[in-house]
Amino acid sequence: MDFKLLGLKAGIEIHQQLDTKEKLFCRCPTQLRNVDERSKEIQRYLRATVSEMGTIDRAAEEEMKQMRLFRYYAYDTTCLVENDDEPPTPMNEEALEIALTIAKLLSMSPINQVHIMRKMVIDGSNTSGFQRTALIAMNGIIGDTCRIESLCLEEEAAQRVTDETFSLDRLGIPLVEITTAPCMHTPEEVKEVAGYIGMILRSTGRVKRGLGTIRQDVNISIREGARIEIKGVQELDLIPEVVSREVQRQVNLLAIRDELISRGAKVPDEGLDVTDLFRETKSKVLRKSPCIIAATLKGFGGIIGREIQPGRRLGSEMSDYAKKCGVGGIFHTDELPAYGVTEEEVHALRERSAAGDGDCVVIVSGTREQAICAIRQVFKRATMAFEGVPEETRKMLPEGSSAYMRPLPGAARMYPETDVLPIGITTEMMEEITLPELLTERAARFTEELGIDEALARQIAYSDRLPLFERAVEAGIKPSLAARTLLSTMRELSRDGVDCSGIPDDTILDLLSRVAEGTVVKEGLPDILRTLAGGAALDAAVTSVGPTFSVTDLEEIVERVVQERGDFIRERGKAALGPVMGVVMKEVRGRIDGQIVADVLKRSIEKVL
Amino acid sequence: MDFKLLGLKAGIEIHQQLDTKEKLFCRCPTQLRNVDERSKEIQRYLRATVSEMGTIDRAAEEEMKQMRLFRYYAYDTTCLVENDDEPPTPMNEEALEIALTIAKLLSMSPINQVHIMRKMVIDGSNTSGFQRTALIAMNGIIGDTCRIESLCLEEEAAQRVTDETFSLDRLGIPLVEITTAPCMHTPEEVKEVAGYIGMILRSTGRVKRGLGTIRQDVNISIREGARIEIKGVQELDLIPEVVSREVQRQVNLLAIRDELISRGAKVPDEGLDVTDLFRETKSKVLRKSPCIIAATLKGFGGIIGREIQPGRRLGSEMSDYAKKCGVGGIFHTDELPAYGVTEEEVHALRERSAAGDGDCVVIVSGTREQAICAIRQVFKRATMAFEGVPEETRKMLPEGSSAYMRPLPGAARMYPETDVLPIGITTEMMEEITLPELLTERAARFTEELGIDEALARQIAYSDRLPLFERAVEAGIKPSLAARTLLSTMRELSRDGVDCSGIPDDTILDLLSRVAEGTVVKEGLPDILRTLAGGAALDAAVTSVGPTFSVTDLEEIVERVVQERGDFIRERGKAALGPVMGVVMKEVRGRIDGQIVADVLKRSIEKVL
Amino acid sequence: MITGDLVKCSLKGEIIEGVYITERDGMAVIKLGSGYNIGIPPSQVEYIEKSEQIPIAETTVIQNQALPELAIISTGGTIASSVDYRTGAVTSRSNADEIIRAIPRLATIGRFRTRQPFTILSENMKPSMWVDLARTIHDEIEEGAAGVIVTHGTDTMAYSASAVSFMLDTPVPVIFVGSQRSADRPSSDNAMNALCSAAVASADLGEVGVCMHGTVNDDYCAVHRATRVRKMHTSRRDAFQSIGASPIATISYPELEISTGADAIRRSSRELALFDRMEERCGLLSFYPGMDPAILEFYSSYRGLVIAGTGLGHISTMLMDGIRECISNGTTIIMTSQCLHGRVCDRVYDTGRDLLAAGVIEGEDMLPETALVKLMWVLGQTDDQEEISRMMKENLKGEIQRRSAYGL
Amino acid sequence: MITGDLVKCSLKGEIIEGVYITERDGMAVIKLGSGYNIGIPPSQVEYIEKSEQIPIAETTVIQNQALPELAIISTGGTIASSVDYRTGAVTSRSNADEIIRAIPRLATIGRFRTRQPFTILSENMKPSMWVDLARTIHDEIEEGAAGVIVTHGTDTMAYSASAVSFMLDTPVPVIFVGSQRSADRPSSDNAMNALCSAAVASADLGEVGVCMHGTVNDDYCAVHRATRVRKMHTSRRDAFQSIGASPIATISYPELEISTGADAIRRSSRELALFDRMEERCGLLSFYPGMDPAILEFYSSYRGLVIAGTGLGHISTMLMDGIRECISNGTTIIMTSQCLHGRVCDRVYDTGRDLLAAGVIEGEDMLPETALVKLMWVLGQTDDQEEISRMMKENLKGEIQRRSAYGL
Repeated sequence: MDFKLLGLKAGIEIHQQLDTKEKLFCRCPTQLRNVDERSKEIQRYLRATVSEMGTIDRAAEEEMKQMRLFRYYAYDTTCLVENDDEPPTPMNEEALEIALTIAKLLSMSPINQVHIMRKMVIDGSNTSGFQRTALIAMNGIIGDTCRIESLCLEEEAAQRVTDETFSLDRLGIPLVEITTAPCMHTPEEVKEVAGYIGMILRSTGRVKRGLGTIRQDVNISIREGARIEIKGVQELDLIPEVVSREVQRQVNLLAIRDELISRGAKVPDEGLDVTDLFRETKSKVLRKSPCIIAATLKGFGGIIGREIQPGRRLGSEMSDYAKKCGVGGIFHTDELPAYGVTEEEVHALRERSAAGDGDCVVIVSGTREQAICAIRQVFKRATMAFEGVPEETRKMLPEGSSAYMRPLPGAARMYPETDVLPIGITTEMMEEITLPELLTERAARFTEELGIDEALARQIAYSDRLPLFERAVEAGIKPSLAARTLLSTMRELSRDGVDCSGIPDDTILDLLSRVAEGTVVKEGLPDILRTLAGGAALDAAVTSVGPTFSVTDLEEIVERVVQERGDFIRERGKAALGPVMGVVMKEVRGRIDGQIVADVLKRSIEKVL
Repeated sequence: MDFKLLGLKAGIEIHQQLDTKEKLFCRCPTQLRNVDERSKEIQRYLRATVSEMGTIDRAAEEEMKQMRLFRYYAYDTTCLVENDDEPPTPMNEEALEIALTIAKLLSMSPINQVHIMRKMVIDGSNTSGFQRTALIAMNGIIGDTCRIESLCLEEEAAQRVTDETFSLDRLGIPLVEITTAPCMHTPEEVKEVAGYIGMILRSTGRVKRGLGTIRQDVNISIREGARIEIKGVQELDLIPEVVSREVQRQVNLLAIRDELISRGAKVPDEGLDVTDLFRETKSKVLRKSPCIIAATLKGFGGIIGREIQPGRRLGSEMSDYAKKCGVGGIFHTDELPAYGVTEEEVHALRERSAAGDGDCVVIVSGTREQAICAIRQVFKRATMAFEGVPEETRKMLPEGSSAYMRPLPGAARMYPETDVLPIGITTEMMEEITLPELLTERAARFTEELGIDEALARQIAYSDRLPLFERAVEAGIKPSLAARTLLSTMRELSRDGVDCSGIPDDTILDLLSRVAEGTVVKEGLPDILRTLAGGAALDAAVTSVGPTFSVTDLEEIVERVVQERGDFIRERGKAALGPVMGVVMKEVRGRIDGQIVADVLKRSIEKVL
Repeated sequence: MITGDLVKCSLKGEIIEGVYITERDGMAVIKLGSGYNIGIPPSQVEYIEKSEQIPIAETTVIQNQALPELAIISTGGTIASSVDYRTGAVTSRSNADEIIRAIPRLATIGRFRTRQPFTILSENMKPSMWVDLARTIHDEIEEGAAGVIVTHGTDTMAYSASAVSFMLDTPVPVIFVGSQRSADRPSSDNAMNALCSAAVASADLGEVGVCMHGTVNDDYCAVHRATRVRKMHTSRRDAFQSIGASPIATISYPELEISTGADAIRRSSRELALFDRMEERCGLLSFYPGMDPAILEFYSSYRGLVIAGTGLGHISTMLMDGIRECISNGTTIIMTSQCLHGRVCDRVYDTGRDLLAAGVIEGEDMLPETALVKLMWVLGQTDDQEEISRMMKENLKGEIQRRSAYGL
Repeated sequence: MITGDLVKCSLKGEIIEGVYITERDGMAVIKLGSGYNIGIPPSQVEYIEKSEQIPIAETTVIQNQALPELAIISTGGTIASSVDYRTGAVTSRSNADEIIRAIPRLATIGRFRTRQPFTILSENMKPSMWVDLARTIHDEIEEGAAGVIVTHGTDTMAYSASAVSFMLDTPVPVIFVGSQRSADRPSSDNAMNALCSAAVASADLGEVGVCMHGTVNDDYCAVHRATRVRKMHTSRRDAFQSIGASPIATISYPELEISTGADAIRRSSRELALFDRMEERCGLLSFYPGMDPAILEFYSSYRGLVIAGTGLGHISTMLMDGIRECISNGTTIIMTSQCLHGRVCDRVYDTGRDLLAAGVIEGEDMLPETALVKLMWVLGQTDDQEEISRMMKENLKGEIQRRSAYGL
């Protein structure tokens, strides 16, 4: 695809959790918990509130189609603020300072007086029904052509455990949201910008690392298309695929639009109860359903079943809309007979619905209330098809396609957080911020000062273990040993399914120091790390891998081996070193440095010769 | 026995619950509850407190030998006062007024200023560890020779459910305690005085009736004997037996005293651990016991096993004392071999204990602590045997003998209740009290005014149903019908195992009114009452026994019977009345008055003749 | 510039459009198109034009005439408030249509008429307003309301409910309701509390109660007897608690099933009557160690004073002279306990006996706040010292419990 | 006649002997042989002779020198009192032998020495006595006590414990203990409370606590942090409750096994230090509707005033001028809540924001009584307004919790 020709415009929003001591609007630690550790539960309903304009935000309204009881897990590390049972504290100053640091790194202009807002979110992920967020800075620059529109400081939402159950440990962790202008024009460009911003964030050394701590949302539109926000793109490498699939989707939707218009397609006003048609069907879902409603979409024949993105059809979009009413999805004649629905039943359905050849009949099933709600949603989405691409918030599916979540939220869902006073940002505050060394600069410095090659230096600078690497170097450990252990060794172990992330930094530092002191040989590191990852203490791990092995111990073995193979050595001379070395290493591998073995063996062979 | 010769002096204490709306020191109803209705439990220890004199009351000390955790059942009709978690209210004025009425009936002098005292009781029956009691009046007269010493107003103790568990419903119900001087000299006299006081109490119409609401304690001593208080004599008729058995006990104990002295008997200082002797015994109790201690009581041979009262030996007394330490009782050689202890074991025991022929060896078993405590208690009681009769509080056993409870309490256990202010009793208060008609006077009045014979009148006047009888008479029901129903009919039903006590007064009154109105015949009363006792409603009970039966109904039956037996009647003439009456009655018994049947039948026969 | 004006402002050269909201701490607050508010120096803001006024779309409200008529009396508070999404300003919904539009399910419970005697923050409530409120409620009942709902700020709701309870003999439920979390938030307790209060206002009850969340969950509301309820938490939804008593009813949510306690007073048990005199010159004094006895001089001209003493109802003997002085000046003094739970008993210790001797009246197990309200009311009814004492010691509206139940 | 004289009195002609006890309300109180007291007109009482004085039999008390040395500081209260069984007068046991004789099991826990700085009813406690008490405790710890037990009347025990907590940095447990039911009754909680307090005084703890029954059962005692505890019932054994916090320890009874909370401060965590200046001119004012603003004039000369406001920390706007006046006169004003539970937050409503603007300091989740004691102490430490404000907002001795845990 020629993205420039299609008029691709893409922007990204990056959400990055900050590594503060306390949460953004309470004093709880920013610590994630295992749900088994929960100490209490609370249960609440949420209801959209009507704005002064007499309207309910369309995103909120969408979530309200069912009255849902949300359940929240509370911990001894959460408090009444997460429970929405106590007013928030003033905004965490540490978080604000980190946000301002990032803003400064991005050359943004801070807002003189920061106002904390409530963004209405009633999907249950916020006990209050809103997320607190504040615009901190605007107008940053990235690269030559791209602009950062805004940097907001927000509270993280609660983690969803199951459908209606959330865990309160994550709620309230500070988050910066960095939004770029739609200034990218190719999928690759999007990935680059995202990577660069990520590097900036990690350069502060004060952001959370690890799974789920950074999330990218991508905004995409093409000419004649519409702005689509795709949420939850966690891996940088997937970004280009997501972008190009969305472009593809918009292109296809625009084609469908044109075709519908040219066909004179029509969306009906009402559905038709066809429950009786499926009394005896082999489709379990339909047979058990208290109510089945059908509707004929004139001129939609073949279009609803048309693929618009790998694995996604126009029908999938309609299905997503219908699901908001609590139904499982929709059936339509573009895909029937199937799922236990027979040819005869389809025929009866088409007949009853007075559907012509170019028409498509959609059916929905559930309680009467659900079915009516669902068919209306189908009509709504079908109507939108005449417009082309509806503005939507979508969620990324595993392979890079996306599904509908809710309409793009409007400004109506944003109103002031009256419980928190505004904060003035002064020029002095900004001036006092010392900027951290960027990771790119740091990588260059590693190459220069520590003599590590560029690729490894970059890896180290970007790695989660960077602080540990710097501590190790400071403690006098050879940079190459530290870098290799923290990167290659651990990555290799990880490929073997050994997760070293749980090993405390202090333990690793201690282990590396022992290698430096010679009490542990570096060849033993993989096995020791493997044991540590299994939960062992350092001393135990070191011992289990093999007793410490002195040069004297080695000399004994070498002497024995050399004596046993005296003839061979005398026969081969110095060339015997290689083969004999293999024999010795078989016994001592992982317990002593190979270089030492070579030295000792060499001397021993020389004595024999 | 010649009680006068033996110098019998007896007095009684009568404890009578008052029928007040609220309790004596709180505002809970004086309502007994089923333990299943309990709503809460509380658990407490009690400890004897040391008086200013540095002594613990001996009765309290006795109860303290074990640290016991008491459990109390609380109800929605009890409160924090019963829980000993709130100070008492001022004394219930209604209860005081009843007490003063009784005092006035007994010609007693009221105390000018009544002081509420705390009587220490740590057997668990009072949550506070004391019973609140106040001396209200002194010096009354009963009959010609007997004096009432005192009238106290007390709170009832909690009811014991099991050993250490008590029910708080009864705690705090007001109680009058009337104590006579020891002015009775024969067992019969004691019964008479008790009966008379009971009559006085019931004359007020404001005392509780029914099981456990009145309790007699009897004080008995003979010359050279000692004052013994026997608690819990509930039936008046048992009093003479209790008194004479106690006299017998004291006579026998005095004889034992003389014999011990003449034998030069001796109580040892210490016991001997003989646990090893019973390692293999067939006595389960002993074999399982962690510690067995024996002691030789020199010169006690044959005496410990001697009967001092039907079913009671000196050994029983020792056993009662020992049980205070938590052991099950004692064994002694006067009764061994027995209970699985063999001849050989007894021999070994006597040998080990160096017991001579005239000696008795006592053994106790339990934990070491219990056994030491128990053997000391045995020594204590054995030493008392040299003094004759120890002053004791005893409890009555079912047949009239008694068992040791605790020493007679001293004055040390009485100290002021500082939470309740003293109450002044003025002359005006006494004058304002209108005395109720005595039951004896009332019986006489019933005979005179209502024409009921003396025996029945007395029965009615003393009966629990007296208030109902008076209401019935007032409602115009024939006194003889009311009296017969409430006494004879119900007593006969009671013999058949039908308990009418649960039938509400109003129901009975309604039933009697129906008899008076003729809609129910008095012959139907037993069956109707039986049905009512089973829980039926009145209308249902009346219907179930038989439909209401009019004279017209009767006349039809009579006519039929007379026609059928026309020949017989004509043959016999008027003498046929009796046999034919029998035939009719078979059909209508219990449904219509026999007199009416006779009248109708007579007329019908006359017509035939 | 006024609220709503379209403006443009420059931020480091970049021009941004927005809506002018207000000025705060010297900054102009502008709402951007994204919905965010920012505060920037007024000098950087430039007026463009008036904003378009979008008329508020209001759905028509139809009330079901078959349902019981309930009166909603609003006095302010967050329960029926709504927020201006642009300015954050909170306004009060006070007419029936507005309330039903906010909480549509109300229309399935009753038909509503509304009154608004005043609108205040509840911390500004005064005894004279209690009188106005009681009269308004009385009028509504007289005019046939099957139940009355009083929306009230939670801060002093218990005081007001208690005052109405003394002033008014009611045959119908009079239910005070508030919310602890503002009505503008999706998690507000206002809808559930309002629905439960409407349900109970049409139920078989005949007394004054406070209806609020029973737990922190949206599972049921509790109706507390007005004279036994106290706000026991600054912010939790279940802040209102019956002290030393059980709630008189609970209402499950969302089912709205009512379960009434055994000692609840039923509908039509009492004849409607109003006794609306309150003596305002009454005070409440919480004793603490080191309290200056001179404070009593301040109250010596008062007609009544409730003391929240320590423990069973004690104060320092240093205050005894002042107490005697007050009483001899005609001040009625009631002793309650700052423990809140349990009963005052001044017969146990000397200090207490001295207080009784001085003429202090034991407040039994009355809450100090309830005792204050009751004293104002009693002193409004009679001048006779014996009658005052008798009435203060007697249980009039559930404020005194003769027995201290265990387990509450 | 004096107490103890043998007398005879005539009751309607009958002559009765007894012991003269005292005179009460014009009557002579006589103890009869049966133990009953009666009151009769003095004219009917005739002196016979002096009673024999029976010397008090005292068992010798031997203390186990191997056990930790614990100091018992008695200040009065019912915990260590004994009653004169004749007169009913209550006297205080204050020396170690007397205490051990009353509760023998104490001797198995520690060896004891005793101090008695004063003996008062706790309602008569004054800040100056807190200072004496803190000094006495300090001296005992300095002289090597492994733990200190302070016996105290329950009425103001929480205030005193809180005051000592601020004045004293202690490396050892300082345990306040009292009893709710008088020591003369077999059911008294004194023995269990005393045993538990001795057990915890020798345990691994290094702060000031209050040790009382944890429930109404004799099953365990709870040790509450001095600054978070409040007497919440007039008479129940478990009257003392930690508010918004868990107890720092529990002690099972009769086993005396100690279980310590995670956030308890351990022995030797702090160096012994005493800061014994308290500013007495501080007051505590509980707001109520209709409160006369003139009351603030009384406090305007005070150095500090704690207000127990409504809800999140509000008072009527009528009082705002008075508040501003006080503050401009140099009075430090702390806002707490009469709700007792939960945190003050004056940023949510206008009233609160006005208070903050006037210079009122939010008391976070401090109990009003603790805030008063803390304010007295803080004003005793510094005159600097910023420092005062900082110290009042900072958690010094557990009086402020930065987080409001759910479930307490």
